Amino acid sequence: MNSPSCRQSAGAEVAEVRLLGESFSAAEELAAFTAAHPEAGGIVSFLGQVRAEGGPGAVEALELKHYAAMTLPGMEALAAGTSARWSLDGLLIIHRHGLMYPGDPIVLVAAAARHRRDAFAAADFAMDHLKSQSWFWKREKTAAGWRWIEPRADDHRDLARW
Amino acid sequence: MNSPSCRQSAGAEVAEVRLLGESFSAAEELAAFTAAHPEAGGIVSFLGQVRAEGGPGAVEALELKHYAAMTLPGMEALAAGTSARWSLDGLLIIHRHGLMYPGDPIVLVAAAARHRRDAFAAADFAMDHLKSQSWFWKREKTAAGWRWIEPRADDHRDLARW
Amino acid sequence: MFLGRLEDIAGMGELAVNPGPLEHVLAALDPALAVELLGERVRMALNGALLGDGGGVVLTEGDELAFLPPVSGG
Amino acid sequence: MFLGRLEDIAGMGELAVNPGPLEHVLAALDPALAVELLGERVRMALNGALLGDGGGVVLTEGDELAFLPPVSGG
Repeated sequence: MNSPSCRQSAGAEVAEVRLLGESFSAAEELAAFTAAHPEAGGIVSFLGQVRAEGGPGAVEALELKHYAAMTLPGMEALAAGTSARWSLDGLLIIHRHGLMYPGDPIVLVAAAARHRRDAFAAADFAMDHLKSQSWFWKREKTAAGWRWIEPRADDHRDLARW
Repeated sequence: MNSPSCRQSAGAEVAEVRLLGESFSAAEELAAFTAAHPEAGGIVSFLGQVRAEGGPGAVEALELKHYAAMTLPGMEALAAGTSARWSLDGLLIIHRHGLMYPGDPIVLVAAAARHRRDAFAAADFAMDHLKSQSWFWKREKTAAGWRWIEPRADDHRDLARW
Repeated sequence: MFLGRLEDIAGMGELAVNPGPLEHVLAALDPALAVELLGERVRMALNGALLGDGGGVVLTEGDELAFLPPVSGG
Repeated sequence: MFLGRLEDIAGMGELAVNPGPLEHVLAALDPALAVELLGERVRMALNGALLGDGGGVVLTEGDELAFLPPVSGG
């Protein structure tokens, strides 16, 4: 999987897609995105992070594997589809791969739009499809060791909403 | 309207509500909120800002008036209702009053939850009700002078969703 | 208290009035302002609590009566 | 290419194979692994493009065949 750790989406004006092998600051990314879209009245963001939990079942680390030939192209297709479906000033999708620890950001989606409803719907749609249709495989490390995570029934319900 | 420019909601553990007379940094507030909720898997935020537009109809300034006896209590009631309706780890509502300029943040709503769907729904619900049911009166300054903004039909449609 | 655009119409944000029944208070105001205050989309609140209608309301010393036009859209 | 949990089952992330029809490629693998790869929830992709089924696929020099188990939930 000899992908570059950071690659910018080409050809899409509204959407920016990044697949990162190293941690990022969600606050800084969102501040930059907001500053880049002064014409947008509203910005909706979703940040997914590795949960910091206590107890014996607590996740100590999480690893996301991807497939270079398909994962970023899939994210770019999703971004293009989302941008085409709603009236957006901007769309940002950042996703980590590799090893992560509690508190680390996993995914940041932000949608800027003139109308609030478009921004909410676009971020929600992008997240539902990112989680279920992009090519990431996840394993979690707990006190019991590493374990691969299988798909959840919820994901299929989420997709049935659209 | 001799309200303090910043007051913390009392009695609500999950929700934090602030009505501010001066500008704030949405990025810093969101970073602090995120850091305060390491147990949440997902955080959804909405940021509303004064649109920076060009042209003769461009808004040069915006003023929000509130009524101290009702506005903050109304926001607190909304926060409590939102927290009760969804399973949240945290809810933040910050709203400006007073004079604002293009690029200034007006409102920041953030919802932290274990499940993504709860966070999206809570932020969306809070925004729909904040815009329509909280006691703010808005006037905008363009090249033609100051003008009071009347309610929009959209707001009623938004509320009919819930 | 006159909120929102009513402040501009009244020419002031608040006005001290003599205690008494609501009808007496309104009758003492400028008639053009009173008409605006009684518009069907204007709500009233007494000491921060919304009133259904003004029937039977009597202001006593220290009460704050607010006239609230519709709030502004997004 | 073996993705996700298939990497653990295969004991490696990728494996160079001789070109030829897909059936020949699979027949040359460890039988327990081949059974997993042909599981009904495992998709195949040739050079980054998903395949409907493996029927008629012939690998040529330089082709990359990937076995993709279901992606993980949230």
